[in-house]
Amino acid sequence: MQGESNIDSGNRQQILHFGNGAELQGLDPHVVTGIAEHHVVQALFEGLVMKSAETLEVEPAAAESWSVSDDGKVYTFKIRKNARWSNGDALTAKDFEWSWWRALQPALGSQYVFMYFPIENAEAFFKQEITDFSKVGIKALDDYTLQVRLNNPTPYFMQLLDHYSMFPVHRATIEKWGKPHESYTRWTRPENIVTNGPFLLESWRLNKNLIVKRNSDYWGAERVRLNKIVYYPIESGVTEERMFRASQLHWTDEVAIERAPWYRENNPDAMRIKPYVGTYIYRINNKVDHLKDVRVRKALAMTVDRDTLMNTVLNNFFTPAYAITPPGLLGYQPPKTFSYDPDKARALLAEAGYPNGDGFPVTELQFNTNDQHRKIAIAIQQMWKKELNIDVRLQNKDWKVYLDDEATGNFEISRGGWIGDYVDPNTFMDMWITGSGINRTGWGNSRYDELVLKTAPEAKNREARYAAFFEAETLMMNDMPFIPIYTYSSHHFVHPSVKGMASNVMNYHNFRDVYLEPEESNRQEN
Amino acid sequence: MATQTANRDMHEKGTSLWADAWVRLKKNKLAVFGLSVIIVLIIITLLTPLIAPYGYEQQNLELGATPPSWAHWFGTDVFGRDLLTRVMYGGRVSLAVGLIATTVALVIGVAWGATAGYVGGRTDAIMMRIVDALYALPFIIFIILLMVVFGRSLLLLFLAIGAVEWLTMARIVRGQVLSIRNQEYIEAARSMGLSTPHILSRHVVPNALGPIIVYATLTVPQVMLLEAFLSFLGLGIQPPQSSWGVLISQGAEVMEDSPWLLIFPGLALSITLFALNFLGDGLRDALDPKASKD
Amino acid sequence: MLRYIGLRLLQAIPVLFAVITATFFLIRQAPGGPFDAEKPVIPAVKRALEAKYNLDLPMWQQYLHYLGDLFKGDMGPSFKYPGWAVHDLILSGLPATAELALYALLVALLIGVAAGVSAALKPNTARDYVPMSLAMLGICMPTFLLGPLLVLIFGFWLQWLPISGWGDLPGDKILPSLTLGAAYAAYVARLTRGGMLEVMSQDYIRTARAKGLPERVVIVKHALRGGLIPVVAFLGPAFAGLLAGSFVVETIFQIPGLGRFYVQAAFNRDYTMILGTTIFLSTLIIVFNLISDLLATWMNPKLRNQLSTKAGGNT
Amino acid sequence: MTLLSVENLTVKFHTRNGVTTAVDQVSFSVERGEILGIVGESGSGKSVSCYSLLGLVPMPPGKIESGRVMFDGKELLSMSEDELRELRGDDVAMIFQDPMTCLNPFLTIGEQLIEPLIYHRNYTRQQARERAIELMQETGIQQAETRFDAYPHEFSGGMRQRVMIAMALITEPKLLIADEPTTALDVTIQAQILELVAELQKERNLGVIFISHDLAVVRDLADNVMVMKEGKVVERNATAQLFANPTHPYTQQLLNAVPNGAKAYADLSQDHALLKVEALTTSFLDRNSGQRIKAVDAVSFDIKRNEILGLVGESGSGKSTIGRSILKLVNADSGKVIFDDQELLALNRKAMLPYRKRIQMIFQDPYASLNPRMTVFDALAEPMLYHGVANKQTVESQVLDLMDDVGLARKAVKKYPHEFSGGQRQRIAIGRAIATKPELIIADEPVSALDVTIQKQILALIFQLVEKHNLSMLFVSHDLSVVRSLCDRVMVIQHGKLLELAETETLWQSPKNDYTRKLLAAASGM
Repeated sequence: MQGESNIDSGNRQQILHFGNGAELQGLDPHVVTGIAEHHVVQALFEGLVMKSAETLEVEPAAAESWSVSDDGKVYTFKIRKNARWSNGDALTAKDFEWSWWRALQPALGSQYVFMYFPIENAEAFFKQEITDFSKVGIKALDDYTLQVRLNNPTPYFMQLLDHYSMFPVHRATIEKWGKPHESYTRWTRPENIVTNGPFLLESWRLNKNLIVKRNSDYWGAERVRLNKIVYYPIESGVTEERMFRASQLHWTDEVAIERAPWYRENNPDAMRIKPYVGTYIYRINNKVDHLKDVRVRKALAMTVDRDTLMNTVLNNFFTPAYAITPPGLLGYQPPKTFSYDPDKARALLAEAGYPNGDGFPVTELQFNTNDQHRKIAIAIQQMWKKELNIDVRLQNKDWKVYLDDEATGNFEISRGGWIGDYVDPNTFMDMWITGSGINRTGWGNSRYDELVLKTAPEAKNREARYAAFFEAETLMMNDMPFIPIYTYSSHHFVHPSVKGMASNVMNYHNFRDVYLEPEESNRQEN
Repeated sequence: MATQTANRDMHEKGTSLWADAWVRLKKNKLAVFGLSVIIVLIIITLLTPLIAPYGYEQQNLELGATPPSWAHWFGTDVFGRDLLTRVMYGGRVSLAVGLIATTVALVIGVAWGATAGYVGGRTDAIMMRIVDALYALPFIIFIILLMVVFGRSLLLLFLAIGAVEWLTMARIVRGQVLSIRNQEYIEAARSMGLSTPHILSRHVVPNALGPIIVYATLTVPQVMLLEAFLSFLGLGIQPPQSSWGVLISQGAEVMEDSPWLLIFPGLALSITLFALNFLGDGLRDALDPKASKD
Repeated sequence: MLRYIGLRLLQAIPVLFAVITATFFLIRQAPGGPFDAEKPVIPAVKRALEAKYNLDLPMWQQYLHYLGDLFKGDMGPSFKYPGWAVHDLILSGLPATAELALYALLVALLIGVAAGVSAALKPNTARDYVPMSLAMLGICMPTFLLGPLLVLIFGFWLQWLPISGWGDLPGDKILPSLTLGAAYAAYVARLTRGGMLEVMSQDYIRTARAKGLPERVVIVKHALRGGLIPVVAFLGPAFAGLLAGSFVVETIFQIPGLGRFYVQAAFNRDYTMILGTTIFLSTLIIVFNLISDLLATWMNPKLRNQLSTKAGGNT
Repeated sequence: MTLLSVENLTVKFHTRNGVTTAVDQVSFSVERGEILGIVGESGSGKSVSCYSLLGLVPMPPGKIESGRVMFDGKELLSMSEDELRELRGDDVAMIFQDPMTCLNPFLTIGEQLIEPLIYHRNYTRQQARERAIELMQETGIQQAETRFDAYPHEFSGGMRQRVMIAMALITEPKLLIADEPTTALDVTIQAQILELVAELQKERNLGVIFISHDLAVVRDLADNVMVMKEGKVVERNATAQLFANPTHPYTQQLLNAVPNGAKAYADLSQDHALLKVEALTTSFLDRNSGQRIKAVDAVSFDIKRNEILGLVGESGSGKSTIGRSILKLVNADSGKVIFDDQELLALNRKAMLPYRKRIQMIFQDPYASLNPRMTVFDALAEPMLYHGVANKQTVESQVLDLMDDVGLARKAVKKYPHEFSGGQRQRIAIGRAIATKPELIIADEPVSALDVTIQKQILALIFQLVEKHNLSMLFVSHDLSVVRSLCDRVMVIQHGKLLELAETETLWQSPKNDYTRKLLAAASGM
């Protein structure tokens, strides 16, 4: 009764069955947030540029070429003449101008609007400090030329353009179904939507699947080899693994960590684990009395036996982290200011007034409800107990409660994680600015602020910039406002027939380059 | 009050339904078996800190999850913790939650359902509509609010579970009472001028006990599993402590890789459940003076 | 009959109103709002979003707005899925969930009644103890355990049935229906056993036997109808419970149903979605309780004509 | 050939509490056209000796230990269950005591009537229907065509018994076993049913076994009578001989138990009335029509001290409602109930409490009016303690005194109601009623559910207690002979209206009302 599997039929017809994690919030590129949405939106829409999945370097997309002024502040894009909307309309620079105007409408409430803020006056326009859009550095010089002026030379600006919040949207369609700033209109329904990407929306059945099909009118259509992609919103990693095992999925959104030993033994090729641009940390509330002392914080950080943790409970999914930035982000290497050293930790704790943990208050470690967070917390709780003889009480919380407690400083130690928005150390550094909304530890350092906010942006070259970041990060890790635990990884089950799904630290996939090759032909090549 | 002294007085005479039920219960082998199992389990869990082979939080990360062995009769979990120990400690939580929360549900549900069913009319309609409305409220939000308002004590866990489970109990009791209230002996009690609470407690509820007890024994395992869900939400117990419900739900996730992590806690729960069921059926029969005579 | 239904529906209005009001204010007391995320939304955006959804107004105004919209049949947009209106989401998930609940109910009835009757005919024998013990296990076996277990056995070991999906492959509705229906089958079995035991001791069963009817006729025609009345009374709450409880099964088997919205809305603080699903579900509870009461009353000829005038309510 | 002959039948019940012999070496026979009366108290084995022949006694626990039973030339005891089933409802038919519970409430009368024809005679439904309607008419059911599709609850008790008879006769059986077919019926209906049975028996030359506890009933009907006690046959004779010359003391006891004669009227006219009821009206909502039906319609009467006032009427006449209205167990619409110069209907619960102590009630069904989960001690002590008649110190001795009063063994005080016989239970109920030392007792058919010998004992007890405690009593009954032997005055009620109220003998000798005459005729006809 089980019939032909999705893999078999998919390989025959070049249909990719893709585990996509969550159900999509929607398809409006300016409104949605999240990774699942990203996977679909980037198949349907296309920005000025895209990235190479191999190198993460920028490649031409809707813009066939661009030039940058000498001061690095003015970008001029040439839109390709054969770029089309799915209804046949030509894609022009005006579309980008209008789309970006729309994204900056405060009433739209685009959560990634800050991606625009490097653009001249974009932030002021968004905050309605100015109302004249012509003062914003976005201008269609003619139908095929788009000029963008920036506040500062921003080395990672081209990386931002690939983000879906900067994709163009089709004005006539949006205006047909509502006002530009209305976020829940019917324009994104399969029967209404107009897109410009390599794939077209075929159907969307909530909680079941979303299907896109090859867009034969796409300018680069000859490069696209998949006929369809079927996205499955599967929240449970266990369900996903079962579907993968039953040959229903080519690709899963994640690997349930418990299954790793079995696959390592029986089917090691199916599992793909790669570093990912994110860091798992324990935030420490620097305002709590007994945690104010940097020696205490260091002692805690030094008694986390990261190697053992990775090797046992975490099944070697991740790599230990000793700083906030992941290693090797476009050439940046973070400092390593400490290592696992229980003896030194005990000494530090004693110095701080808690010899052998005596008198150390019971400290609460909170994490949001999740099996993996729980496991890590249980292991670390015991490490601290064993090495420092201090008592830590674990408390899991509902996600929103956890966020609320963290935001209001109602915590002592709190699990945290940060995924970079773009490929640059800055995305990890600017969050620790004094009083930043994401900092939440109460830690602040004016020298750090200066290095990140002034020295680095104004640096003349990459070396100087990275040097500023390195100094800032060293400074921060000496204060240990949080405990770095590990660098994230992306982990997927992948069927061997899937080709062109390159791995990179952004876990970025370019579906244009993906194709399926059944195993028979595979074997012959080998 | 006269009523209270009357009640106490009759208990002292040893002629109470419960005293007789006890005598009858002792003659029912299955029920005695069930009761013994429960008592043994309670004793084991009480003595756990003294007799457990390991500490419940004691880890051996390098060992990891291993199948049952001489050193670890029930095997170990991913942290290398001894499962036997954890099942024993888990029983403390589960048994306490199961029995106490069920009692809470029992008390509220019986009082509410009996009153609604006995008084009838508009009172009944209003009381049961309130039950309907409570059924409909979003449970997760309710639990989260409880935590925010009252903190996260174990006591709250009992109350929260009891507060949820009483609804069904109230409906069952009401259904029973509806048929009992038309019996002639209730009319006889009314003709004597007995007060409503007195009639409820002495005449109505004792005669509705059969289904109540059966439902209560069914509630206990549900409560134990509900505790796991509440712990998952953050109310309830926190790691490294555990309960049978939590162990089972975690064991279910690894049933293919480490089946023993599911089987042993599952067995513990099942044994308790069957013992309770035997005890419940026995108690039902014992509380029905007629049943023991056929 | 109509008058009775009308009265019951009239009673439902204050209940629904109370549920809406209580839910509306309760969910806003829960910590965290719909737009809180690990990466905080920049304040201006948050203000804009709040203004857009009226969250910047005083609570009572929000409440009046909501009631006003609701009166017009608009449950508002979902906060979590801004591309959709709440009623769109509910309607999209309803068919699968309703179908699943219906099949689960059938499973519960088929297995439960058969087991219950079998047990009641030979009380206190193996034919009683075995199905009733299984029923006990069924009641306490959580779906999150039973579902994967069935998948393992029938999907991977025996390879008889698909392990996921809904209406994609032949037979893919069997395992989810079994999983969801199992616990209810157990309840039905116990209720049937109790009801049948009660009926089998009635005088009219003796009459039927005295007439020399075959035992099969005595059971099916004479006993079952009365014996099933407690089961019928249970069906209403059960169906509502199945609808509300389908979340886990939908997740395990990847079914495009409503359950996921119901549970996740609470975690997401998706206010409108919580309210929408709550209203929807409580309406279902009321309607199905009513149907099951009507059915139970109708099944009993003695009560059947009461339906025309009876004013009080059974729940 | 003898239709049915039973020789040395012994039936035992094997229960957890040991073995009881229900039928002990019983022999009897029935010829075609003969009516055999079997008389005995409940539990005497008269029903079991018939049921066990046909496999209608559940086995286990029942077991036929020995005996030989020939029916129509066939040995019954060696028959298989299927062969017995073929016999039942075909050659042997049965009528049971309570037509209220013996018809399936879920099936129409017609459906139940035709079943024997369909299963034994392979009639089509249409044929069966025609035959059933014929027989319904024959048994005196009006409008048989339309009543065919009615449900049992739509029939009165008498009509249901006619249905039962029609159902039994539909296959033209050779033997009819009638188990107390008239006991649950009103006196006027009883006479009609007996007449019908006699008529049909003659017409069809049926063999009939007529089981009854009431000798009077059997007297006019049976050809031969067999008296049973404790599973044994104590006496067997032709009816006329048995009544003329009972040899066994038990038979004599049975014959004496039938109340006859009247109580001498004590002139109490000078006494002040203890209870005065004025224009009492009570109505109920009829669920079928939605209208209020007057169950009690402007009834006025009084009861003097030490007087027993009889209240006679058929079921449904409103006689029970009068008693319940006085005690406010149902709410009266209008009228007055004046007890010892105090109007009761207007009193609230608290003010009523002292009067509840002074007025008590005895109910009809001793099986239903005692809480099955209360011991005798609790049942008797409860009103005493509640009304302060006794306190904890004295309650035990007072309860034991009460046990003496009502003629129960002191050691039985810790038993539960189900451990007593019906008569003993009624003693408990009477004990409970006099426990508070009341002045007025409302006795609602206190002996009508009891066997005739027990009836006599209970009546004697009531009389004795009335004398000893100077009680007044409202004695509700449908049994005229009982009323005559006990009451000082009698009132007759029909459809809620008071028809006649007179001193007992006056009423008997010169009834003024037609209905009263009819009642008297029906009673003496038996």
